[in-house]
Amino acid sequence: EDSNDFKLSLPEYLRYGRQLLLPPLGLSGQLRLKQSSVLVIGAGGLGSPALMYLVGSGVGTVGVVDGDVVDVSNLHRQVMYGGCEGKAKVEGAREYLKRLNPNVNLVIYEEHLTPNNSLDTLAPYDLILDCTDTPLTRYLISDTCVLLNRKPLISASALKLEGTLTHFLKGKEGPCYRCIFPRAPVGVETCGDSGVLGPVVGVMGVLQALEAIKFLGLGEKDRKEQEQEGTKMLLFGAWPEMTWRSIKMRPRKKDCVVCGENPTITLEVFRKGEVDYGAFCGGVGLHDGERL
Amino acid sequence: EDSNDFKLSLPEYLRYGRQLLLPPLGLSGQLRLKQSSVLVIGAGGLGSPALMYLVGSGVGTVGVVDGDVVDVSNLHRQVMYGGCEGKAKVEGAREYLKRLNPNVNLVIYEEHLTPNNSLDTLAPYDLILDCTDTPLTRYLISDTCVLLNRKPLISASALKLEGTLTHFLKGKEGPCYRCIFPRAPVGVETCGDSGVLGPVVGVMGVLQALEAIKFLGLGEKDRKEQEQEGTKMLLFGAWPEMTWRSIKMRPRKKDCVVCGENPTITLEVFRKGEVDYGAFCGGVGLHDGERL
Amino acid sequence: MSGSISVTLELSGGAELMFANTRLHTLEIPADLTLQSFLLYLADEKMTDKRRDLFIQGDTVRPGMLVLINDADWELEGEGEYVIQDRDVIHLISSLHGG
Amino acid sequence: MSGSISVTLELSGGAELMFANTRLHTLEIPADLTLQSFLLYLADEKMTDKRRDLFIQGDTVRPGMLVLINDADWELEGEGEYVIQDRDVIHLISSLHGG
Ligand SMILES: [Zn+2]
Ligand SMILES: [Zn+2]
Repeated sequence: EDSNDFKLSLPEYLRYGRQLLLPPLGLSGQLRLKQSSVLVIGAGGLGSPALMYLVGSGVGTVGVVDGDVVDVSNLHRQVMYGGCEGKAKVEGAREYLKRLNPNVNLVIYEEHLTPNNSLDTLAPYDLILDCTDTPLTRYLISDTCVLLNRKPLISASALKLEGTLTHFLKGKEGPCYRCIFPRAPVGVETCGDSGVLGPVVGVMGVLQALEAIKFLGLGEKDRKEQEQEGTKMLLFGAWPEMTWRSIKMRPRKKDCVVCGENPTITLEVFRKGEVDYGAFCGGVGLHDGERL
Repeated sequence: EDSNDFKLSLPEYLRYGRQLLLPPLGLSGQLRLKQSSVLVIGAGGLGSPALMYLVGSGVGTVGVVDGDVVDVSNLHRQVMYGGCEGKAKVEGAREYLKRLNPNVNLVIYEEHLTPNNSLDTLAPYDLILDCTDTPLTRYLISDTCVLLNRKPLISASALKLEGTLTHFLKGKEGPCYRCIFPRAPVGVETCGDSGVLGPVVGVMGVLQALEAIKFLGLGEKDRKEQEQEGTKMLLFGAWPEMTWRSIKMRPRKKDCVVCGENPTITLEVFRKGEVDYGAFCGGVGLHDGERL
Repeated sequence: MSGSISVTLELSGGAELMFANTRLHTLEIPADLTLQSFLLYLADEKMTDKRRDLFIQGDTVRPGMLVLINDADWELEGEGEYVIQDRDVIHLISSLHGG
Repeated sequence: MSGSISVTLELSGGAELMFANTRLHTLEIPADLTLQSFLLYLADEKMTDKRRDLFIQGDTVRPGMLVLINDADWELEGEGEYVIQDRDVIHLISSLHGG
C-alpha cells in the first residue's frame, strides 16, 4: 500500500512521539488511529474534554454534533469555549481543535441530533461517543447505532457529583442502551436543573476519549480479547471521598425491542418516523406504553 | 463584612450557577473558592487540565510555575497550548486561562522551582498542586510545604498507562512525600523517555482539580471530617481494562527527616542551601547517604 | 427462615434521596429473603420519601433504576428471585443523564 | 509451617517488568511465611529480570517501591514481620514520576 494513510510524516512522528512509545499502541496503533473516525455527539461538559484528547491523539477524522450556543454558565465545565460566549459551540470547537491539531479532519454538524438526521449522521463513523444530556437523545443514539449494524458506542453521563461510563454494543453480544434501560424514566434531572461540578463531568469525558483511543488503536487480536471481557459500567462518585466501581452488566437481551430477536424498532419503522422519541421520553410510547 | 471578596457579582452568579446548585458547595463554598489561592507547579500534562478546571471553577488566585517552552510533542496531552509551539508555557497558559475566566487573578512564574525560590514562591498560597515530572522537584515541593507549616499538597503523577494521586500533608497527621518515599529512587523514567497516553495524564490532572476544589470549597466542619479519613493513594491503570484502587497509607512518620520529631532538614539548613536535591536525586545524600 | 443476616444497602445517582439522603445502610434482615421481597420491604419499611412510585412501580423498580448485587447487574443473578446471602451488598442506582 | 496457602501477587508502575511483564500472579506458598521472607523468595525464585537490586537492596525493597497488603501500605500491617494469610493480595508498585 502506498497511500499516505498508511504512513506517518516526520511532523506526525514528532507530535505523537510520546504515545508512539507505548507498547500496546506503537506505530501500528497510531496508524490505526489515523485511519479511524469517531463522532462526538454533544460538545458540552463531556464532549469538550473528549474532543480535546481525541484530536490531540491524532484520530484521523473527528465529527462534532451540537446545535447549542455557548453560554457563560457553560464555561466552568466546557473549558474549550473561553471567549466564545454567544457563538455556536461547534464553531468554538472548530477554532480550538484546529489550533490544537491541524492534521485532524474535523467534520462539523451544527444541529441537534434528530430521528430525521441520525442515520445519515452516524453512518460514516467507526465509533460513536454519546456526550449528550437528555434521555431522548441517549435512546435515539443507541437505537441508531443498533440499526447501523451495531456500531460501537461509548456513552458517559454526569450529574452533580457522580458519573458513569459504558461501552455499549461491544462486539456481537454487548447490550444496547435499551437492553439496560428498557423503559424510559420520567422527570429526569439535567445539569442545568441540578448542577454538576466541572471536573466531575470533565473526568468522565476524558475517560471517554481514553476508551475511544484504546478501541480505535487496538489490533484485531486485542479487540477480540476486550470483547471477551463482557460489558462493564464504571460508576464514579466524587463526594465525600472518591469512589470508583466497575459493574458487570447483563449481555444483549433476546427480548430487546431494538437489538433483540423480534425487534419492533426496525430500520423501516425508524425511517418512517414512527418511533416517537418525544412522547417516549415523556414516558408515553407510541406503540406500546409499557415497553417503548 | 462589606468587602467584595465576600460577595458574588451577578455575572459570577451566572457563571458559577451550575456548581452553586450543589449542596456540598453552595454559595458559601463558592465564596470560599473565591477567597482561596492555589499554586500549580508544572503546566504540562497534569497542570494543563488541572488549571483549566481550577480557573473555570472560580478559585480566586491561581499561580502557575513553569520554565518550559511548548513543543509539538507536548500537544497530545497538554491541550491548552494549540498554536503556542515555541512560546513559554506560562504565556500560553495565561492567554488561555484569561480567556476562559477573566475573574481569576492569575500569577505567572516563568521559572523552574529551585531550592532558592521555593519558599518564597509557595508561601502565599493556601494549597499546592504538584504537577511536575521529576523526583527532584517532588521532594523539593514536599519539603518546602513541610517547612511552611505543613501546607497541604495534592500530588499526581502519570507514566505510560498508569497514574497516581495523593493528598500529602493532610491535617496534622498526614504523611509528607518523604514519609512515604524516604529514599529517592535511581534511574526513574519520564514521560519524555517512556511515553504517556494523553487521557491518562489528563484524567489525573482533572482529579487534582477536583480534590483541590473540594478542599478549598469545604467549610471547617467538612474539612475536619475529611482529615479524619486518613491518607489514601489513588492508583489508576488504563490497560487492558481500567482499574481504580484506593490505598490506605501510613500516617506521618516520627523518624521522617523533614516532618518527624528530630528533623535534619530544617528551615535553617534548607535556607543555607545545604540540602542537595541534585545529588539526592541521584541517590546520594549530602548529610546521610542512607536516609537523605 | 431461620436467623437473620446482615446486608449493606448502597444508594447512588439520586436514589439516596428516597432513603434519608444516606448512601450507605447496614440492615439486619431475615435469612432466605428474595431480592424481590427485599425491595418491597425497603419500599414499605425503609423509604423515607412517601412517594412510593419513585422507587417501585408494579412489582419492580421504576424505569431508569438499576439493581446491583455485589457489583453485578441483578439480571446476571436471577433478578427478583435471587436469594440474599449474608454480607451481600445491594446497590440501587438511578441512571444519570447529564453531560 | 503446616500446609500451603494461596496469595495473589500484583505488580504495577513498572514493577511488572521484573516479573515476566505480567501484572497478576497466583502463587502457592508455605503457611506462616513473613512478608520479608516472601519478598526474598520472590527475588530468589520468581524474578525474571536477573538484576536483583532493581527489586531488593539490603534486606528490603529498593527506594521508590511501595509494598501493599490488601490495599493498605505495609507499614500499617507490621512491614516485613507481617505473616501472610491465605488469599492475601500483595501488591508491589514502583513510584511514578511523570507528569
Ligand atoms: Zn438492546
Ligand atoms: Zn515526612
